[in-house]
Amino acid sequence: MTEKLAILHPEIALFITTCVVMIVGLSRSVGARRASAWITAAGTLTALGLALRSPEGFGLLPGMLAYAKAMIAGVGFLLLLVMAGAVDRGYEARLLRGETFDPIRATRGEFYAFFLFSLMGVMLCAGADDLIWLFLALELVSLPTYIMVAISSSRLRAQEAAVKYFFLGAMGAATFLYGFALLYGAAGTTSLSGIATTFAASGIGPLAYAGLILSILGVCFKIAAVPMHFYTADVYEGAATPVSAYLAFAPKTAGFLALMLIVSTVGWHDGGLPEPVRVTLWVIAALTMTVGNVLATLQTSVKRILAYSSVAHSGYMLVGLIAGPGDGGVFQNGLAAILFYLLCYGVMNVGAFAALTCIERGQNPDDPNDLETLDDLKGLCATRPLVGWAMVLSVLSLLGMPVLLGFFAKLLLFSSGIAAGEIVLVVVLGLNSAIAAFYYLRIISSAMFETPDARRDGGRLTPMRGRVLACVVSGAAVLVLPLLFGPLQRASSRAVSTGQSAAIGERPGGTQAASPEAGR
Amino acid sequence: MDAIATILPTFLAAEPAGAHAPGAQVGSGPPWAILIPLLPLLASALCGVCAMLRVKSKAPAFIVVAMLGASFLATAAVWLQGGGPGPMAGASVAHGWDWIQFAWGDGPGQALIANFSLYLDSLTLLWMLFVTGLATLIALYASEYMSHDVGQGYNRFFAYFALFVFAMSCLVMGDNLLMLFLGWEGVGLCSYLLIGYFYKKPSAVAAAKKAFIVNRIGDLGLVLGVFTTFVTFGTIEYAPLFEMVGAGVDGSGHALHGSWQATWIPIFFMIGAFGKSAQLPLYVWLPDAMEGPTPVSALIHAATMVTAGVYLIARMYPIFLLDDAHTALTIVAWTGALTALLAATIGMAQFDIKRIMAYSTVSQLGYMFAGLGVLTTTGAAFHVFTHAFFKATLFLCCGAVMHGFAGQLDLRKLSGVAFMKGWGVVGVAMLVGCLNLAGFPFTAGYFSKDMILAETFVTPGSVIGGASMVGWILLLTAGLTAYYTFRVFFRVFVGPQMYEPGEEHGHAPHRHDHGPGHPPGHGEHDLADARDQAQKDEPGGAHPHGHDFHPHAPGLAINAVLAILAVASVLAALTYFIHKPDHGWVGAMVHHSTAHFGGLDAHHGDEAAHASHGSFLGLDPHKAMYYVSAVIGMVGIFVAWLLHYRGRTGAAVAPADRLLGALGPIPRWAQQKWFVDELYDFVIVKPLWALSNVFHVIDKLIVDGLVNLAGLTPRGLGAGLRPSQNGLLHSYAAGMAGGIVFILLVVWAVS
Amino acid sequence: MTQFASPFLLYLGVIVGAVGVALALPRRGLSPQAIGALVAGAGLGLGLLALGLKAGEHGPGVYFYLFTFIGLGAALRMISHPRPVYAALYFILTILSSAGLYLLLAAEFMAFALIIIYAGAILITYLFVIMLATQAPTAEEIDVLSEYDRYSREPILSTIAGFALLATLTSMLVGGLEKPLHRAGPDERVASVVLTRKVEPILTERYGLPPEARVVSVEGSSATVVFPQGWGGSEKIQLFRALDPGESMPFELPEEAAPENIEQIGLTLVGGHPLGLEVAGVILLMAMLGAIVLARKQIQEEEGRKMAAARGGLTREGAP
Amino acid sequence: MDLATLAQGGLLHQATLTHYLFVSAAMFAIGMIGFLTRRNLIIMFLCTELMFQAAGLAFIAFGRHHLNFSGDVFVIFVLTIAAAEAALALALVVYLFRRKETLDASEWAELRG
Repeated sequence: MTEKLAILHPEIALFITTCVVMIVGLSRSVGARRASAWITAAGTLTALGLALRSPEGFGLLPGMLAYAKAMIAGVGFLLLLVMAGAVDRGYEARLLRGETFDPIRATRGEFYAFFLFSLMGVMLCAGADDLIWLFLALELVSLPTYIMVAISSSRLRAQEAAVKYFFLGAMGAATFLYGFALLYGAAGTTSLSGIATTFAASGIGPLAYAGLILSILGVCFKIAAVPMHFYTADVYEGAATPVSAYLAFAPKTAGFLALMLIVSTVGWHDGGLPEPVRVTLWVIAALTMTVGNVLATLQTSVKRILAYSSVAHSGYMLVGLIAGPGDGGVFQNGLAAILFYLLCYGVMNVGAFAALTCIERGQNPDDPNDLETLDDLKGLCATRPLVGWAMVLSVLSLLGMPVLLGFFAKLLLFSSGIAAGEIVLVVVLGLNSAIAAFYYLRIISSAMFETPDARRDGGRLTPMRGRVLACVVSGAAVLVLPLLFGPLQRASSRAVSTGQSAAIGERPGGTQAASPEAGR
Repeated sequence: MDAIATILPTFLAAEPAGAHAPGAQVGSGPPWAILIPLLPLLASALCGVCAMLRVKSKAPAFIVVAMLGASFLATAAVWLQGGGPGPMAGASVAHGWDWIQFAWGDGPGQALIANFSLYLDSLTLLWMLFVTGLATLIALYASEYMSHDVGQGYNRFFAYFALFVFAMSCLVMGDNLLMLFLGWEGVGLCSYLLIGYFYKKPSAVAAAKKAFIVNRIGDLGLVLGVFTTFVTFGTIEYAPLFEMVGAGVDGSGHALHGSWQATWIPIFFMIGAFGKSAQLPLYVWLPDAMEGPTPVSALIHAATMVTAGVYLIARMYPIFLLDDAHTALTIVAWTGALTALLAATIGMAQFDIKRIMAYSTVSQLGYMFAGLGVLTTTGAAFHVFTHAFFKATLFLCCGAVMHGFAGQLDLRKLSGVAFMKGWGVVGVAMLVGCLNLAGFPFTAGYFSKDMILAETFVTPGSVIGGASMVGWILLLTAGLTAYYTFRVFFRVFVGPQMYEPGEEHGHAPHRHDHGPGHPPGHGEHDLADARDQAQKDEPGGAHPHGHDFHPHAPGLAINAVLAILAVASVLAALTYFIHKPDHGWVGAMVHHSTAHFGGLDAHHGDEAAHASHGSFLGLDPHKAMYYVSAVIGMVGIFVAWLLHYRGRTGAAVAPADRLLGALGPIPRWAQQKWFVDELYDFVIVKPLWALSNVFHVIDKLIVDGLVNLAGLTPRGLGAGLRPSQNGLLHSYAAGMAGGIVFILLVVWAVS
Repeated sequence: MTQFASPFLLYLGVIVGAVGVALALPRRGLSPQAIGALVAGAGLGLGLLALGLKAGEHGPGVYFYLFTFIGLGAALRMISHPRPVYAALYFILTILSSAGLYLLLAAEFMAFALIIIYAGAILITYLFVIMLATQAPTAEEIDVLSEYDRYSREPILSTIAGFALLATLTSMLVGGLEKPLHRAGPDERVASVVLTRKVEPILTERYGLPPEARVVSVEGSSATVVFPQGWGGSEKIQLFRALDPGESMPFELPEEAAPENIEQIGLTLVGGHPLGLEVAGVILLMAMLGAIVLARKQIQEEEGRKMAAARGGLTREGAP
Repeated sequence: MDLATLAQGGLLHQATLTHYLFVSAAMFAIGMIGFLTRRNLIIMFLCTELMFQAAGLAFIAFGRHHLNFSGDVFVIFVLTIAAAEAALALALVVYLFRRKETLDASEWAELRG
């Protein structure tokens, strides 16, 4: 118990912050309520500091804690910059003017509390060593996001997004819960390392495969992978843009951490994953990339494009999951590639979404429209160079432009896929990267080369500096983080290195059987 | 603080690079040397933060000056620790952090290793000392020069400026070719951003685009060079690379002499260097680059970035020497000489003083390349060093004039500036700079130019074809240089006092270099009145000065920087007398680095051997050149005095003008830059355009069709899939259920 | 798969069940719901027969069949009943029969927890909300049935999807049990803790173990007893004097020492998943907060309007 | 037969286990069918609860088979989560009902494409 508490310090910090924010958010004084964003920021940064000092955890990937939690808290902080004020904009002003009290919008403290709850859930996923824990963590990630979507805007489409997200999410949750039940049935324990030991000792039967596949499919909802991707575009479009940015990172990260843990129970032995699991992931990966990209090519709404591209990116990352840790070399380590990609994706994604929130237009200053369609973006680089260029950089990086961050991230996925011998899948990945250029370049050309439509409202810079800051920081990070490629890559491969020995080393006679042959 | 203490070991942990142990003779340098590039980066980031916070003060300038100064001190500290003030013994590598390490096998050449590490030897330090030192001074200058932009582009300017220094230090200090490439592209990017700094001015944007495109051609050469190097040697890190080059073998141990790589790798690098250092035929971007703010011209387009090509060749000199026929070096020598001559002739006929300086930079870069070509890395580096100081001085003086006279740069419209009130420092600094550039005896420029000139006659024609011819061209150029330099000085700085404000005076939207609003304190001219005047002003028409315009004499920062630079330009000459056996301090620095060459160096060893290797009209070239070039320089100055000072009564009228008629159209051709731009337009752009029209048709018919088809496939697929996204919750649920069933069936079928 | 079920019968059962469910779902036009229910029941019967025939003596008892038919029948009615309230009530019936199945599986605690929490609390909330969110009956139409409740959407396709899932899932489940499962066995730690506490009074009663002594572990039929330092004994406790501290003592373990269901669950829960409990608490807190945020609208809005109206009225009246 | 086995009333044979799993799978399938066919938001959510119940039954049956109580414990957490989800879902439904005066899921189909 106490030794488990030691790995939970970041989560505890977040929870304490949550409680404080909930109480402060109820304060009668406007100033005190305004402080809740700052308190949240402080809590997130504290969690970041504590996360970096995380000791080794338990379970299958024990080395992951420091890297994963620091990444979650770091990107979470960037997201917080974008989200601060997403809900309570103008509400305070209207209240002071004596207009109608609109409780659904009076959610300053609560909104940050949901954000923190959800972030806590993502972190808990990283440390999960047990199916029960994993289940609870995944639920803790999603449940607050349902509410965040619903309250993110007072428009009907936000509520529509919430309905779709919540109900389909419940169905996804039921799916992976059933999968967990079958996994438990097959192994007789809920402990992930116990399951791995059992599988290694007595083989993996159809029951276990059914459980694995249902679990993977259920978790696919979190990462927005085919066939659980349907909600993605609608929800991202309907929710307020800052919340969409959050949805594109947090549940995805939680889902990938969960997938890594679940798939680690069967392990990547000599020939990679066991065939049924490999086939499942292969089909999902190929479909996800393709479906995400081809649907994105048709869109005119930037938010929908980014939503479908988020689907496609999940497909890319699944390649790393299929490749597995390889023989541990940084070049072949698919799991490390996923962890690195998640960080990069988080940063680039914040850049792209934050840019959309930086410019506001519309008559109502309390609930303005964000940039939404490709037409809205026209000439952004000329009219708002800072925001425009940050956006262009982020999008180029999402595209995987050489020397930008996304290139290195994708490079690792490619190399791990090739090292694992998944040539066909890597070709699919390459083709899809090419398709992705179609719509990413449309965004870029709108922002860079086209002239703004004179008849349209040019928009104004948002009064919320945090959004511009997040946008610019992400844009700069896309340029600067490649300089830290080596350390980051090493940190990510260290994060999964011990997990590999746990997953593979426990295989009976694995190394022993190999050595005499090597001797001969 | 704890968090930082944890981050640093996590991310920057200087773990021993597993795959590669640096060569035995390359020790490990002080790890804090990494601060030299990182401090400017930090400064740039802080300026970004200032931009975010919309800082409306000079804070970013002070941050940048402080950080660059610290970076300079760090450079000096590294130097002193490594055995300064003399050259460092050998090289060392300061490991920052592992950057890129890919391995696809265990054998040699099966790993791409590029760490963020610094290669510290005296060549690097020589460059870094003047890069960081000059950058600090010029940033200080810019803090005043750009003051009209405070609150607008000020933050942005200094962010780019500091970023440039970061990129330049990556270029110079990186211990591998990838870092050099990173810096190379980085300085290119910053240069592009700074040329286009006044992005609302079409000519600035066009100039930035031109620089960008021309540089890409050069970059292609560099990329090919890096790639071929990696393929040949299996590494791009300097230490093992030079070890192999020293032994004359490639990565798998085969001898390199006579191989195609020995010829082509230098040629690739040479093309890269031509692009960045504005040599024929890729020089056209540099004069246009003067659209950028003058401090940028001084730092980037005169003192530092454009010498990156010289650095690249000097750094890679061992590889250049691998080629027994010296193909690349011969081309370098000739290109340098011709560039020097051509640019000097164009410079003679220009009227825009900043452009004259730009052509002069191209011309002097030609000298440096000629020096590299005739096997005197010392001469080239020495000229880089002295040129950095005096050319920065000259540019900054021009900048001060421009700043003071509302963007006026036409030498026909200014006269006697040096004697106006408050312009004394500028005048003296300008004189020092001009004397240096003209090669007046005992100035730094005189010594460095002499060294190159002498070597052209020392180096036998059998080694570098036509080396002495190169020498004659350069001698001629030296005279022309002295002429056009003092043409500017005599017309603008001395003589009757007269001036005419530039077009920025009142033309708020058309700002040249210099923003619309003059600093407060000059509010006496009424804007409407000024615009009225501007409308009356015919471009080129001679108007008496008058109206309300008063020149705006430089302030403390500009004067201080000019004074320091002028003194430094003078003192640079003294370095020639330190370490005399190595041809001065710079020579010593170069000789203790890889640019010091082994094979052909015999004739550089002792003075006695010189005479037998080459002669200048039967004399020892080194001694003869002291007199010859001095005389040539004096003649040039005298001619300038004769034509542009003596008997001149106004700004626009000079005796030279009478002479122009006698020369026919030649001066006009020179003024039109020998129609090189038009030639490019005719030879390259027009045919390309015509060709592209042909291709356009083909493209429309075939390629477009294919591309459209390729683009249509995903769109078609997307259109097919789109109905699945019909917005209905139930359809989505059905899709999910169907997907689950489908995948279960697939797995069931497989297993 | 053939070991535990005859595939033919099983798939036949699934298909018949699918037909039955498809018929049982309400549709426009002819909707033979009762027949559908019967057919679906027949399908279920076939499926269970397919399993039961192979199970032989290992087959479940009659109560299993009873609860299964009630539970699944109620579930079918739940998804086919046009009135939401009835649907919820049928769901309660499903829950009750699930609890019956739990009882058959010797999970008494969970059975009662299920009834109390699910049927007693959650479903009642559902009923409240259904009543809250249904249009109030008007004078003309006392019995309003919403259009969207009356008819199913795409019953046939949905049924095919659902039963395809059932077929594949069942195949994998039944096939997965072909090979004997690795039997994990009880959590040794839990059993040991339970037994030490249970064995102590038994030993005291039977062998006169002094109250100062502590049983630290029980393995098979021997217990390890620890005596305090310097403990001297009377005649009655002679039996233990020969033992050194930490020594094991064989004894007969009575049947009543077996840990009870609730003890096992409690120890597994608190001993094995303490952090799960914490996280569950956090989730409940979050859910409470979320429910408040989402549901608080109406009352406060009305008050807000009143307040605004009152303020407006006051100023209007107060103004001269 | 050790005490723990006794506590659960004897071993659960695999043949018996298949029966329970079949019932659980059927319950899961019916829940899914209900989710797909019903348009009333509340009933749809009840259907997901049914799917949760199916998982719960599987947990209990497996726990009985393995003679350990992790399955039972898992069900406790499933109940907790079901309660939390239900609370949120019902609150959301109430909120939505106030906005549109209908519980029809097909009414929420503005976002598409």
